[in-house]
Amino acid sequence: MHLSAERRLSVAWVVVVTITLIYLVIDGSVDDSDVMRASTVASVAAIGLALIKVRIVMREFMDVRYAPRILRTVTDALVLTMGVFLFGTYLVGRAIA
Amino acid sequence: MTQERGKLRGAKRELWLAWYVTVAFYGLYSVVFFALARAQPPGRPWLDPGQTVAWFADRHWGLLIGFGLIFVLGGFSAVALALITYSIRRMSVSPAYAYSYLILYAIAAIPGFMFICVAMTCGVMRPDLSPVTTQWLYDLGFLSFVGTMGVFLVGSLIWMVAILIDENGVLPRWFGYLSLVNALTEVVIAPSWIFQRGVLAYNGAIGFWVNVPVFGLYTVAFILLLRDFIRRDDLGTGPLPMPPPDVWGHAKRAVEAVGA
Amino acid sequence: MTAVDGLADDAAVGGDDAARRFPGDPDMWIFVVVESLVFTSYFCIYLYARTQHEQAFLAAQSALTMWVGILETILLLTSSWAIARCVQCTRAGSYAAARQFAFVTAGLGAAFFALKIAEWVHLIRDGYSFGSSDFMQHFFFLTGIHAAHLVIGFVALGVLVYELSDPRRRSHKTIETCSTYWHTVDLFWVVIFAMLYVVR
Amino acid sequence: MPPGEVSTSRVGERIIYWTWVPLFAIWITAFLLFPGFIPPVSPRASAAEVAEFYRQDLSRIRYSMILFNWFGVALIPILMLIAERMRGMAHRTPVLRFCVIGVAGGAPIAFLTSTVFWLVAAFRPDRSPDLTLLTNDLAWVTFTCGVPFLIALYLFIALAVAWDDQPRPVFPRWIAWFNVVIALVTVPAAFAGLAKRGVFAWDGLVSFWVKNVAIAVWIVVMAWSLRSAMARDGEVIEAGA
Repeated sequence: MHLSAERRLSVAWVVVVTITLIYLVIDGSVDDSDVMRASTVASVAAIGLALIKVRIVMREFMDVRYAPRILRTVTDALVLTMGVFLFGTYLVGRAIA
Repeated sequence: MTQERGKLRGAKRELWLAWYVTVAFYGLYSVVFFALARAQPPGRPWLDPGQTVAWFADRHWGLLIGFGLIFVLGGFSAVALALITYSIRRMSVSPAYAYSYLILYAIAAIPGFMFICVAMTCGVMRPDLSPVTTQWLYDLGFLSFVGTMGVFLVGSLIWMVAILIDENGVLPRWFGYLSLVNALTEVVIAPSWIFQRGVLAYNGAIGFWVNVPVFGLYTVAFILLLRDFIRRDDLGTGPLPMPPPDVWGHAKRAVEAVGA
Repeated sequence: MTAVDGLADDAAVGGDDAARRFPGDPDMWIFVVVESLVFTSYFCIYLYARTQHEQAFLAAQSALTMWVGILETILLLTSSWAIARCVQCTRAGSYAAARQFAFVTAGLGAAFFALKIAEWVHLIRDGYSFGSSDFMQHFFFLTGIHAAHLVIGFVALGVLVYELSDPRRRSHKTIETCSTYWHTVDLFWVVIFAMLYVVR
Repeated sequence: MPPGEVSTSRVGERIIYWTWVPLFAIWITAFLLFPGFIPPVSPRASAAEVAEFYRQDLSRIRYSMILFNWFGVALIPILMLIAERMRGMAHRTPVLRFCVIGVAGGAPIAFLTSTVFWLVAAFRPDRSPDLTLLTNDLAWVTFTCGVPFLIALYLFIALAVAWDDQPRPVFPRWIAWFNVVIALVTVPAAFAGLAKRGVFAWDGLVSFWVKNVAIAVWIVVMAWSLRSAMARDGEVIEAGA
């Protein structure tokens, strides 16, 4: 299927907004009524979804998709680096807490 | 042609001297603050008055000799400044940018490093001051040193705009954007005026351990770029004969080399 | 102007890397990468602090309202979409439409900012402030430094509209660079939102 | 321009130039007027003694420091005359001139800061002696050790003169060596914090008398050589016109 650039942008928007709304589901599923509870699953999911959105924004909104290979590699490496550091800090922090 | 180039090299002695003095100055500054005076990484902002007295006593000679050296050589901070001012004058922008930069940093030297040297010299000279007063000197020293923010904020932005609108190719545009990163660290340091502990305090994980490496990276970058600029400069007024180092060009070639 | 001043479509270029080009000023991406790493370090420091004081962070975090964060995120994501449309219209030569999308972007950004300020005021009225807890310190710091980036984003939008306004200017490169900056502000918010509102 | 007439630019420079004479007189007067200079207040004095100092001769302390506060920074226009002469030097870049401009403000303003501390100490002589001692220390350390801009200024001028490679240099060659000597004798003052007694203490022979006499000698010598440098510039301009 070949989408026009304009259409493709709108689809990307729908996807990132939908991911944002998933946060409401995560939020609702973790807590007991009003009391907030710690949850590794919720935290890891939150960070993961954020990074997926970051990549979509870069690829689709920022036109990295059409950019030379070097920029695609660098931005993907950036998202990967962010992921490694964020998950790493969170998991190591929990392990030694 | 070779002869011409040789002549130019001799003609650049002022620039090269300024560059080497800049390197020596930043080196000396780091040695004094980190090794001799041990005033960096900064002391803990939450020390009680008695502990600040002990802090001064612990560093007695280091502070006096280290800051004595700064009192002798601190004025050479103007050399880096002069070189940067020259680089901005070499751009196709209004001289107002160059002179703004020069004046901002020239006057900033007083609160930026004179205050800490004076306050800490006084603190060391009078171990029998009331501890509360010693703590006041400790606060004045560190807060003035860390908290002279506006100069680096506005100065970085002035330099950034000059680089981004310059058409002579004096400095690469990526360094202009890096100046924005540096300017934003001066926003990040503002909470160190508010918090005596925590990540945002002037010795905190963000206030010091993120900010100072960013500033260090920025400083190393501009020192290397100034060297490259001096090499390329033809001491003329128009565009430089060669473009500034293109970061993506290098990266691209590197990637292609790996791919081949 | 030629129609293919803009970016080549995937199908059109295929594997030919040379036919591809950077969106905007290639050097702008240095800012994106370095500033992202700086933000990553802020996030790591925050995440580590919260794992060490989990209960205190959770207690303080409960003062935030989830739907406000969601709404703010959607506002910024939509502003990103609008400025991407602005760039597409610029490439297509529809400058009037591009300008309209730029104003939509500015409006959505302003709405985000207004909501953010209202949220701050609300929290401060309820007794939460920069110094009230470790979590709030991180919250006000991260949202504050993001707001500083947003304010610079309005400057970038100003440059963009200035370029679009005059037929003698209209540098596509400058317009794309400004849009890249705006998207970066959006990117940082996407992660900040997950960090402050969702992470448990 | 008709022959014999002088441009406003040169008239303006002459006005600035001749300010050095009244300024020098004012500086000497203020120096003699301040009771804390002859003899200098000792770093060994106790808080009570220092507090007592600010209770006596209060008027002389205040008026001498007001004079210094007013006219100390008047050195800046004269330094700018030197910076302007540097345009005529055989340099390829303005870097050395920017160096001089970069420290020309710092040198007098460091001194201005110390007059502020002295005036604060004198503002409430009945303040707790500890605070008066602290303010007095801040004034003296700023005044004595606050020489980095002066030292750099001397050396920048020295280098600029030494590198002025032309048959008729703007300043005579020996001015370079003179500035190096002045810089060297000023260096010990920077370390005044190390000694509370002896020649290196802030009231000592080296840190106080040598450094301050050096400043006075420097002003007289530079003013004298500036005069011929300005005359030379005038000839060059007229020859070029």
